[in-house]
Amino acid sequence: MSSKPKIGVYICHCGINIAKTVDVEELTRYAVKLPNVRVARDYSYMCSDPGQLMIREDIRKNGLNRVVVASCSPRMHELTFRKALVEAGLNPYYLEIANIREHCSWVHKDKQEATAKAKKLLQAAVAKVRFLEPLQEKEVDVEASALIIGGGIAGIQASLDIANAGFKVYLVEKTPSIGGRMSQLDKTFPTLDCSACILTPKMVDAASHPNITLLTYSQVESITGYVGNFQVKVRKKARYVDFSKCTGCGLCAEECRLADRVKSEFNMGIGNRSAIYLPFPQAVPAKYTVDPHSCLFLTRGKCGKSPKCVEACPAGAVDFEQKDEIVEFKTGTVIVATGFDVFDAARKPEYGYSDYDNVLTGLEMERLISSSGPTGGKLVLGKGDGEYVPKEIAFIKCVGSRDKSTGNEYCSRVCCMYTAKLAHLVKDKLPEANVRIYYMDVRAFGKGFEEFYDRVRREGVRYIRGNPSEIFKRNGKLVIMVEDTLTAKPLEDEVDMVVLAVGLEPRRDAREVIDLLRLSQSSDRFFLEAHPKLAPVDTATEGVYLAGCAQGPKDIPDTVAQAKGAASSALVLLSSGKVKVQAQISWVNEATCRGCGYCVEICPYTAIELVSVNKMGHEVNVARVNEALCKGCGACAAGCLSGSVQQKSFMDSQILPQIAALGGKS
Amino acid sequence: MKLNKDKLADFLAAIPGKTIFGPQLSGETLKFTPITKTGDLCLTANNTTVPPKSVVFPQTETMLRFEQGATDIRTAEPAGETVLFGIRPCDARAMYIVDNVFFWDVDDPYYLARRTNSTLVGMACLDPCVNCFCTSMGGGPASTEGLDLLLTDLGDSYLLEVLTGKGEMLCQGAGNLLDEASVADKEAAKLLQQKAAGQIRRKIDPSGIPARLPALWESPVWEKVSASCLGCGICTYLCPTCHCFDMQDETEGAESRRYRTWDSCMFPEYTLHASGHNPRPARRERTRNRINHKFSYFVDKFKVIACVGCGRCINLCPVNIDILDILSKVGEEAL
Amino acid sequence: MPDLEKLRALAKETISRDDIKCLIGWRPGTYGYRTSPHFVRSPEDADQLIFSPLCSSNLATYLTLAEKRPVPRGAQPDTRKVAILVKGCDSRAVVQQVAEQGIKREAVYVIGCPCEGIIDLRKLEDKYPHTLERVEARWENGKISLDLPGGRAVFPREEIVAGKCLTCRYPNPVIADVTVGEDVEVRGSAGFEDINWLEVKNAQERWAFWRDKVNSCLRCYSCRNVCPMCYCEECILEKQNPAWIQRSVNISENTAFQLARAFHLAGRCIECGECERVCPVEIPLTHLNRKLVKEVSEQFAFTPGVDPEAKPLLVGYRPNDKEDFIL
Amino acid sequence: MNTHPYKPNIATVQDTWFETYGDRCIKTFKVVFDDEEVRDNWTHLPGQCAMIGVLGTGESMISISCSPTEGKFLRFSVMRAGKVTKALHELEAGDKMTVRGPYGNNFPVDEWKGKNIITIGGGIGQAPLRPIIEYIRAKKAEYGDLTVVYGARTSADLCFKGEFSELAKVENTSCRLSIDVKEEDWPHYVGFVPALLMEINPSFENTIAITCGPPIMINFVLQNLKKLNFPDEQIYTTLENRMKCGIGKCGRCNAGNLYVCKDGPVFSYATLKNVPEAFA
Amino acid sequence: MSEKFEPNVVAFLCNWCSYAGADLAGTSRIEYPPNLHVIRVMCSGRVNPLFIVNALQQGADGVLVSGCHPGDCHYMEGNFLARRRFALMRELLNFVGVDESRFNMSWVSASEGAKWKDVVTGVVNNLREAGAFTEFPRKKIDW
Ligand SMILES: Cc1cc2nc3c(=O)[nH]c(=O)nc-3n(C[C@H](O)[C@H](O)[C@H](O)COP(=O)(O)OP(=O)(O)OC[C@H]3O[C@@H](n4cnc5c(N)ncnc54)[C@H](O)[C@@H]3O)c2cc1C
Ligand SMILES: Cc1cc2nc3c(=O)[nH]c(=O)nc-3n(C[C@H](O)[C@H](O)[C@H](O)COP(=O)(O)OP(=O)(O)OC[C@H]3O[C@@H](n4cnc5c(N)ncnc54)[C@H](O)[C@@H]3O)c2cc1C
Ligand code: SF4
Ligand code: SF4
Ligand code: SF4
Ligand code: SF4
Ligand code: SF4
Ligand code: SF4
Repeated sequence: MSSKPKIGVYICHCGINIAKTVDVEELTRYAVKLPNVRVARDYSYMCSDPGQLMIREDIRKNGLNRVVVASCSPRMHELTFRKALVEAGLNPYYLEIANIREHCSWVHKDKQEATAKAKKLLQAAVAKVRFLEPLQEKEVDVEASALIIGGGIAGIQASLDIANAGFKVYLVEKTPSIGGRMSQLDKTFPTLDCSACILTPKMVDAASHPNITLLTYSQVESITGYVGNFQVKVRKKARYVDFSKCTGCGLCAEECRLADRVKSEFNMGIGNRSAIYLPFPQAVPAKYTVDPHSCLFLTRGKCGKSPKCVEACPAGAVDFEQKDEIVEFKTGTVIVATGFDVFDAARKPEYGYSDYDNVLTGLEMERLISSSGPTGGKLVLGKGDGEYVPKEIAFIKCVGSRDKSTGNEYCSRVCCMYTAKLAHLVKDKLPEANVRIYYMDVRAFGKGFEEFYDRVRREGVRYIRGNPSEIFKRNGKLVIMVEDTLTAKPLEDEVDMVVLAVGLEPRRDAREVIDLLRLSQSSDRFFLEAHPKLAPVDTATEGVYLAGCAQGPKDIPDTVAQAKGAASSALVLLSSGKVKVQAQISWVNEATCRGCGYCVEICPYTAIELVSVNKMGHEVNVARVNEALCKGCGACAAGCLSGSVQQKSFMDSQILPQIAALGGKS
Repeated sequence: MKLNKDKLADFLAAIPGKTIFGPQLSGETLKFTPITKTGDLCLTANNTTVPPKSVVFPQTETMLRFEQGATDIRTAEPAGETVLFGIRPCDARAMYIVDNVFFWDVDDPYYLARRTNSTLVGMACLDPCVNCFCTSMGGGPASTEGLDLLLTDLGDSYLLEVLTGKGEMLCQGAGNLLDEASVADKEAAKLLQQKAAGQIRRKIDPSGIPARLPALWESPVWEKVSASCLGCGICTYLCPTCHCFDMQDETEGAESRRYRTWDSCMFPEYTLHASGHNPRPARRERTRNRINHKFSYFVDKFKVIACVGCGRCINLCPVNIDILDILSKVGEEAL
Repeated sequence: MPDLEKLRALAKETISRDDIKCLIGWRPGTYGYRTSPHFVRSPEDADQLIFSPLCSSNLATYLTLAEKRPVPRGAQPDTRKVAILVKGCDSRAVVQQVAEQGIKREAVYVIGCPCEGIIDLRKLEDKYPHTLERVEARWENGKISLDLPGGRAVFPREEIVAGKCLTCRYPNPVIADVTVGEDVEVRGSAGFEDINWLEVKNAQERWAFWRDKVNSCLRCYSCRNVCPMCYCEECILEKQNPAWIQRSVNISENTAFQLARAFHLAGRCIECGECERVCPVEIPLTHLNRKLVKEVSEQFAFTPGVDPEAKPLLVGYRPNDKEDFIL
Repeated sequence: MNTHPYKPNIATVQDTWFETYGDRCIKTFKVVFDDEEVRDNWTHLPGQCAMIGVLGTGESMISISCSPTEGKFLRFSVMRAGKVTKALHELEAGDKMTVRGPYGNNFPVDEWKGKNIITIGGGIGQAPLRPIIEYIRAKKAEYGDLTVVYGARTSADLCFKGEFSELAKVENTSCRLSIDVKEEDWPHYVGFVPALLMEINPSFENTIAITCGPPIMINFVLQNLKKLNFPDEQIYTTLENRMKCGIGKCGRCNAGNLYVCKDGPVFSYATLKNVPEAFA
Repeated sequence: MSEKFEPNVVAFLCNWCSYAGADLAGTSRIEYPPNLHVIRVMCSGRVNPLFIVNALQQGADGVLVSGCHPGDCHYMEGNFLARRRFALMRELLNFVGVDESRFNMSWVSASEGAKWKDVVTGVVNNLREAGAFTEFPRKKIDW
């Protein structure tokens, strides 16, 4: 039943954000004259309670049935105003927003020009709103479980929160153990708690939680479906160790022919491990894994007469017959917590990282200095006879951060503090060592950070403002070429050891996850949140959230906070048990559809299929949309030659008037 | 009277205040457009592709204008005075026939204005084209029905035959350019005209057709003759006697107009009901209507066949649907 | 050049089959050079069939043009096959229709007719106007001979065939259940000389070329109706609600109509040239199509109407499609 | 006064209401011409129609669904079907619409004086019948018995629902309603209109039958009227072909040699039976 | 012409990248010419190439379609589909003599507020050069 469009136009001043550059009164006078407009009002903050009330009252009193709000971006407040419509008993899809802030008042200076543009944008919105149709929001049930990708502190925390709320969690970790980068750290700034001491209990909690299914050494192969109803396929890589039998005794590793001959990833290559290994002592699950890339039996087909590990294992747990396993399950939401990689210091060859053994990265230093590390916490360099204790130690900050030449313009946020922390630890271990830190700026913005920085300086760590240009070896010493930018003096600093405070980068295999979930990347290549301020844990894909360094560099407290945020977002979905599916999806006018199937091919979500119908006695094919699968991109609508498939709220009949309004003179 | 061809430009120039349309190339098409240079005139070729009905009944014609939201409706300004120079007798006759519709009961004000404001200067058809059959339809290469003035090409001059007061007026204005025609000139013209009529090879006797058509309503002939029809608008748009139109509203900015535009009974949409029901669901019914309208319904109403034998629909139908072929099949069909 | 007797015999045999409801071919027209599509429904009808350089119609159009009359309650629709004669270009139309599900492959019985080029009637009429007597034509050793009222005339193929035939690379049907006659040599040029001259002009000159032509379009829709690929139940270009294109006939709507029609054939046009042939005001429509054929082939290495399994061009993409035009 | 045949008159919608609901709902408009002169000079008779429209959208031919005896206003009942009717449906009291007409012929009410009248309607087909019913009701003395037979698919699809109970109270008037399938609390006939007609079994003597409705219903009603021995001349119906101009120029409304806009819309079966296209 | 010609541009922006990018330009107060007016669609894949023709008819002097960078489409492949369609539409327009500057396409991501400004400025400047679209706008038609 079509009733006469009665449009209310609401023009927001946004304080002075809009009103300063757009003549809102003039715009209001203009709006009343537009066809079908019943009322037009302007107000300082349309999104505020009184603003919304104004709209609701008008709908009730003036019988409005269409609303145009001229305000900020629809990406900002579309939902707010839709809700206002609903509260006034109007279908929420009778709303159109004219973006006169982000697209107008904020980007233009001339008031006349901005007002003229605002008029056009408003006119187009009015032209479109007249043709909008009411849409029904359907609900689908939400599968009461969550998938968490990445078992770092972010993933662990999110898992625990969701599991504690009573929902099932699948925690998928790529490596043999959960723990992530945090497990590699020694102490943590600024409080200097031992990283393992605070992390391990959480890892154990996660592993033993009845609601958490831990899928370590696993990778998500595919995720299909939609919010509330994702179908997930996970590949559990073969560990060649029977989980149920392995007691974690480690005899196999001791016996392994490659014992201590394979570089340990966990120790950043500083220490070694066997081909069958536990990544680190506190690893969870505490089960051994055969590394298929180094294991003699797996790479060459034989290992002596028979694999030593098999012989050594008292439980008979080693099983070279094991195959990858595919686990499939349904889940309602997904949290991406895949963390970060550190900057590859070799990309700054001037620092000699690839050339000199005594140039280390911060993460390597964490391992070196850790009491559970390869040296048992002794700060020594060199091997065997060449072993020595460094005396002159320099840190260089911002390696691979705030650096256009590496493509990383951003600040990695943790390097300043972890450098200070490491410097402190050095001082702690080697009080007489001379420690200096080359820096561009020191950023100590967090709680307790500035105090910590102060303390480290008081401990005798020297901060020298300068960005070293080169490091080379001279007389067995490392020489740092640098200009002290405070005194403007060039320096040649001879040291025994250099630690590069490498920055944080997106995981190098981030593409896999992007393809799985169609995530976007921001310009720093970390995963893009739905809104930098207001939806920092959401993504553009409904039901998929971000936690931890996958979204951007951050320290542990921020990581944990965000993980809790992501968990709470997921919990909102899970505990409500229902989710609204897209209303602005496509539908097919079967009367004019010619059954060519173009739309079927076009749809990236396989949401359209051809079905046979009877048209006046003839069996013909027509397209039909699966409403739960359609995501409302509208690609089908643009590809259908006969205009038979249309995207609701973005129909040809709604866009053409918009074009007419914008094309014509206002 | 006689007009030397050299003086043609002067003759046209001597017509004051009227837009003179003549057959000229527009794109690749011959049609009646306002003359700017007499050199562009194409008076020797046969019928224009687009019939001169486009001057008195333009393909798209504004009827009313109004502002959006306002209720003040303005009717389109009346057309100015025109001369259609070099119109073929069949096309003039077609206008004469179509007048029946536009002046039936209520005058169509737009057509009326254009029609009364136009003077039709005919050009006798001395080299008829292969599909001309005007002589079968009551006309001929020099028929005068509808014309105000008839010209016959005598080689280096035109013989002028004044047929109406309007024609008279034209000649008066250009009096000094005209010579007196001799009897020999007139004889020569007669002969040329007769020769032309003799050259017309396509013929049919339509006399029985109007009477036969109603009984052939369900005849298989319609399926047969329409099987290859594409359902396009060529035969009707380019037919000088077809006069169907559609009316639409169009808005540009704040202004709107109501206009009419040629329509065709060969289009499905023409009769399609809003419910989806179509009383003429397929090309069989549409072709049947086209023939019936011209040869039966129109005759019922106005006592004249609405076809002048210009041959356009035969020449231009891309799939050789040939109205004479249809008519002869209608003639043959057992009742 | 197929033997007409064989062709007719084949047609008789075909139409006698239980699973064939109709055979579409060509017959001589009512006058001069014209030929007409011919719907063979009985063996006797087959006697009029011809295949000659005058058989311009692309009969594949009728596969999709066929109106589906309402089937009376209780009755069954006639789902038997339609047999159809196709030249090379016409066969591509069938392939493309099948590829985009306009028709089902099993619903047609394709009789292939290798073709050495079809006469452009406009060229012929310029040479011999006003011909009423029926004229026959045949291919002869790369030439075309005509029995004109004044005697026989022989033309080099290049002089008299349609433009589309000069660039035709598929003179032999690409799909056929049975073929009449021998395969012929491919002579069409693979280049785009026919449009290159226009492409090198500047924008103003190109618009000047099109303006008057497009302006004279009558919107009779013959070009669309004859096109075998235009088989929409309701053409978007005629829709009034919403109206993409107004019904008024003027340069704006006409240009939009032509652009839209051409665009709708991007990656679908099989170059049968029918649109241009039927246009009563002689708009060089194939230029538009050929431009797109060129782009489609150069940018996407795509040729429509050769592979019935191929996905239509514009339903897919390659990640490395050209994008040098994107800012 | 406006004598231009294409220039419509502006009229103001005074009142609107829905007769039926749903996708193809029917909305009734009561309108009055703005120009007093037009209002005073307007005359129409039952059966005639008018081109009503919305400026900027277009016009549609619509039956005038009131009798001139009802007052100086016009009524139209419009089913939402396409572009213009959708735009019309958006009109409310106070809005302007355009009206030109009246067009077409009318029921020969003068010839019918003294005769019994039976109207047989279906769905929106009741719209052209309503004026004749009202007309006869207003001039009851001049006519014989009036029988109104009206049916629709469901009770919700019946137009003018409120009016029949009043009508049934009028002397010499009877009213028979029907719906296709049974519904709770439906006191009237259940079944198809042609069958109801047979049940009523009217005598053809001195009786005019007028039928209007969907083509299929009309076909059966005609058959049944013939069974009841109604002579062709006593059967009337109206046609509703598509038209654009309303004045016999635009061409498309013809059914055979009849122009619905000028020769119709009211036809006697005696005329129509020779025009096969009328029943297409 | 004494007064400088100011083109009127209609732009179709996908919701997720380019519209967000334009929003970011706003949030970052990056100034650019006011001649361009945005129509928001969910995906550049929704933009029917005939919209371009229609916009030119309706009075636009130029058109811009902008979507996510290849591979970043929120709907996976909409921008790839759009790219193909517009590669062809652009050639077609060009072939009939519509100046190349009248149809533009860009990839602007949600984080490229600055690029958005560059795109708009570039398009508008080019159109200032090209002048008003006079080939087949409706408003040139004499009613
Ligand atoms: C040298 C250094 C010192 C630091 N010191 C401190 C400190 O003192 N205090 C502090 O607060 N912060 C410190 N940080 C920062 C801290 O490490 C991070 O904040 C924290 O580790 C982020 O945790 P996460 O869970 O987001 O990521 P991660 O720890 O990187 O965890 C991500 C997990 O996801 C897994 N994963 C990745 N991709 C996939 C996939 N596709 N499928 C399945 N699993 C996958 C990884 O294997 C990993 O286990 C330091 C960082 C560095 C580099
Ligand atoms: C000058 C200035 C510039 C800034 N610029 C930026 C910037 O560019 N980017 C950025 O991200 N941030 C910026 N900030 C910080 C930003 O304002 C805050 O981060 C943000 O407002 C915090 O939001 P909130 O919801 O935590 O707190 P608030 O906005 O303070 O509070 C949210 C709501 O909670 C209410 N509330 C507050 N305390 C309580 C309480 N105890 N009990 C009940 N209700 C309470 C408030 O009344 C308010 O309604 C800026 C702040 C200032 C002052
Ligand atoms: S693309 Fe359009 S016509 Fe083709 S099947 Fe899909 S909806 Fe139907
Ligand atoms: S011109 Fe020919 S094909 Fe076109 S509608 Fe007329 S008869 Fe049919
Ligand atoms: S009804 Fe058909 S044949 Fe008759 S005038 Fe109209 S278009 Fe021509
Ligand atoms: S056939 Fe020619 S005149 Fe007719 S619509 Fe096509 S281009 Fe226009
Ligand atoms: S566009 Fe023309 S050449 Fe191409 S397939 Fe259609 S009719 Fe044939
Ligand atoms: S032009 Fe386009 S919409 Fe029209 S019939 Fe052809 S393909 Fe279909």
